[in-house]
Amino acid sequence: MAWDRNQMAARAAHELQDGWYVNLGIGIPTLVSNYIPKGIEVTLQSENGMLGMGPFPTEQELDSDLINAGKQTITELPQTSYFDSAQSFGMIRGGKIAMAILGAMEVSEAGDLANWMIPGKLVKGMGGAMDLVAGVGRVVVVMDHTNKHGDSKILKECTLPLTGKAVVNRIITNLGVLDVVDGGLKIVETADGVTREELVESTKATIVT
Amino acid sequence: MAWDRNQMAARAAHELQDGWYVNLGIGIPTLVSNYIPKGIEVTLQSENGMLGMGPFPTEQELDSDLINAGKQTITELPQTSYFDSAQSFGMIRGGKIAMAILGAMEVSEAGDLANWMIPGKLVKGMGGAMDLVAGVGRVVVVMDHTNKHGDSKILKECTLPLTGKAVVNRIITNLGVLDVVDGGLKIVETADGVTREELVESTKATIVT
Amino acid sequence: MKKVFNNAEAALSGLLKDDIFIAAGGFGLCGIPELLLNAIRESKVKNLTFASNNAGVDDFGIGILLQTKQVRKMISSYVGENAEFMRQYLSGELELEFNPQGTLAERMRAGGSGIPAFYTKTGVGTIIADGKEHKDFDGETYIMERGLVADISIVKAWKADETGNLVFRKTARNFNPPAAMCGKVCVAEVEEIVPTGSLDPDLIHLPGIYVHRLIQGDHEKRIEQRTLREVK
Amino acid sequence: MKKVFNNAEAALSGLLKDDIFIAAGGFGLCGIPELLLNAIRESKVKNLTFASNNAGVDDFGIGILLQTKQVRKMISSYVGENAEFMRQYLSGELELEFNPQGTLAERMRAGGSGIPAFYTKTGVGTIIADGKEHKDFDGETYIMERGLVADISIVKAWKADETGNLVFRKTARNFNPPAAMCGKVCVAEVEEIVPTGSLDPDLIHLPGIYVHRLIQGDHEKRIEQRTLREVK
Repeated sequence: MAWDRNQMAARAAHELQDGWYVNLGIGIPTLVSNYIPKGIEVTLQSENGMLGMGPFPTEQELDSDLINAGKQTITELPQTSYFDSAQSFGMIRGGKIAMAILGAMEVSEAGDLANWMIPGKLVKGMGGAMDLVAGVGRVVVVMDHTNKHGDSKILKECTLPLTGKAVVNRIITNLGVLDVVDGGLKIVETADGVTREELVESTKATIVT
Repeated sequence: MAWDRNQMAARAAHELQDGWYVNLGIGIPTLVSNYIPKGIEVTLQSENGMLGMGPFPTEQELDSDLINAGKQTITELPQTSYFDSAQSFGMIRGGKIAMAILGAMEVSEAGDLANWMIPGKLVKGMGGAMDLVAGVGRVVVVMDHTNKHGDSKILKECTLPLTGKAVVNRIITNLGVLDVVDGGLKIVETADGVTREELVESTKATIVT
Repeated sequence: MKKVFNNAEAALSGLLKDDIFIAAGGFGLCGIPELLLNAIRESKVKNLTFASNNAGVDDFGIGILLQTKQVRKMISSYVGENAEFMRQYLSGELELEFNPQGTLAERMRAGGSGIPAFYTKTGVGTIIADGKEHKDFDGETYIMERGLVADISIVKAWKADETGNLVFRKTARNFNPPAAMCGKVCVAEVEEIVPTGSLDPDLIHLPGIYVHRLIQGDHEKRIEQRTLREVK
Repeated sequence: MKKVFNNAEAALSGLLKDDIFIAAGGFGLCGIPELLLNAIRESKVKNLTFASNNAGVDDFGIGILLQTKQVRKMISSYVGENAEFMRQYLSGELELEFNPQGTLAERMRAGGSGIPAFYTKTGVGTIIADGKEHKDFDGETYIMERGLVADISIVKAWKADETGNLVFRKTARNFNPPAAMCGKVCVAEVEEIVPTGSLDPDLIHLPGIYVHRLIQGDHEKRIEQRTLREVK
């Protein structure tokens, strides 16, 4: 037992606060928008140059001039505004975005994040991820706790090239929720049916209490 | 005999080239817009945030949201665009403005310009002048050759705090036109009824031939 | 999260304290946040530092805060047209930091955009460069200028929607967008608040993310130099 | 001074040479200058350096210049979705300089705005910071990034007037304004050129001063990821 992708997204959605401007990464973070709690207004930024990102379009709404940072076709909302990429990253670096929810390949106990490159294997680029983790108010990582080989993606130190150093505030995985604190990681909660011991066992990093 | 204000402005207007974006300072430079040669299209920038500055308004056209950098009410033209001050000075520093025509208190033979401050007497501020002289493609000064005491405003070295160092390309005065070149100033032409000797006599700077 | 407040006093509530640093939009008397300036005067907070291109005139704009001696320091490019300013400055009551106009605008834009410093050619070789770091790039000398981050910024726009998206009118845009960007909290006053969805998303000058509080009100919009052309 | 040209080839005439540095607007396949890229392919100039957020796909966008091996170096933030790119990069035929997306946009904006360098927190502690100047401001470490100035920039807008004032549409704006700013000469392609005076001066995204040459033409505007929602 553990959380599935949608449960992880739903848990991540509880990080949101009313009035916040938020950037959601590709993958599980995108699903977070399906679980925004009632009564809470959150505006989604798409770093290619849009605030107020709406859902995917219908066939009729499809517009080649309207895509998100994952290059998917999307729609606009009543509060939407468009701007250029320099302005977009100005607001990101300037700390105007309250939170980014991102995927990761590895996170270290110091909050280092690696999510853009596997040397010799995967060379796609960092896109806007380095700017986001450096600039936004709070960085929450949502990812599977282990990779396909069953190894912990939470480590004492990252082995892959970093996206940012000491940038992650909270990690939400299929096994639970951990905060980056002085000296290591602190368990905030465990997923349904996951014990504290199982979570500690699966985490190759210092857990502090 | 010498040029009057309008003749100086008319002479300065011959500096303009077709397609240029130009910034005109306060005073005689403002008059230049009355003498733009036929067949030449010039777009005037107002550094508070406008390209395509039109003439003063009629009573009916008067608009408190539409002023120039001298805070005078003005009008717009068909090609006008508005933008914020950061953008406005971005285009100035970025060299997009072909020429600025400015007034001066003093100009040195090295092209140093002083036009913003008399210590202890006049403390109004540089406004956009320092950005203009640092950024635009070409700086032309239009001014009376001498001050009210009859002293040359063209000097070996400026005595007043500088607006910019080695920034002036050409000086147009009531007595003639001088270029800043290696080693000093070169006489380009003399005003109607002014001899070369009179011009040299009135200029307290090195004249090279 | 409601951004719309009833009046300037309400919009500023909890934000004003002695000694704070305020960035203000406007150029001359054009596009200045007149309602918020009035409320700051009424609040009687003092020792304020203002980053604003100008200081208004004696009885309008920031000038009204000079009359009451609420301002300790101005960061401006041009302070002519204000006799009281000159008197306080020359008597040493008021501190003044001259910034070239473009440097001031860029410092605001930078501070709001996570850029702590940038290089510019503006002011090299002048007293503005004194004490600033010099650096050569491609054979030319530049000076380093710092980004500005204000405790609050106060700006004036033409229209807003309820989410704080702003639209400006003509040259009243001027310093308002960069000033808005550099405030930790930005309060905007507008002539009209329109329902969310009624502004074209392609034509918003400043996205609502920069605007935290918002009021609508009547503006005097005084003209500093009424210059007319003759009609023949 | 006529800015409007008949077609992409005419608009680029005299500007294209081997080894030049070109800044291109667009994000993914959205808002890319497709007509000008086609004309560059036809011109057969080679050894080009491109600053562009992406490299297109194999047969659209900058990808078409990779097929013909006209590109020597890319400055980009993300080059996934392009197999030929990856092949040339891994075989050493193509040089690649990764820039974080915001750093790339700001480098273009800075280069076009007379700012030779600025500081950013983006990339501190990563391989992006290797060899770059580090500097502390207020207790935080930043790295210095340089402004970019391109020999030419090529951009795509929605509408233009005859003086080069540009209006973009939705997220097709993206890198186009900063790319336009940083070119010594900027060539723009648009879907429609309208008479001067028919655009609202308050609603121009990029003033014509940044645009030197202009063409109108039909655009494919290919969609990279057609993502639809189910309608119940």
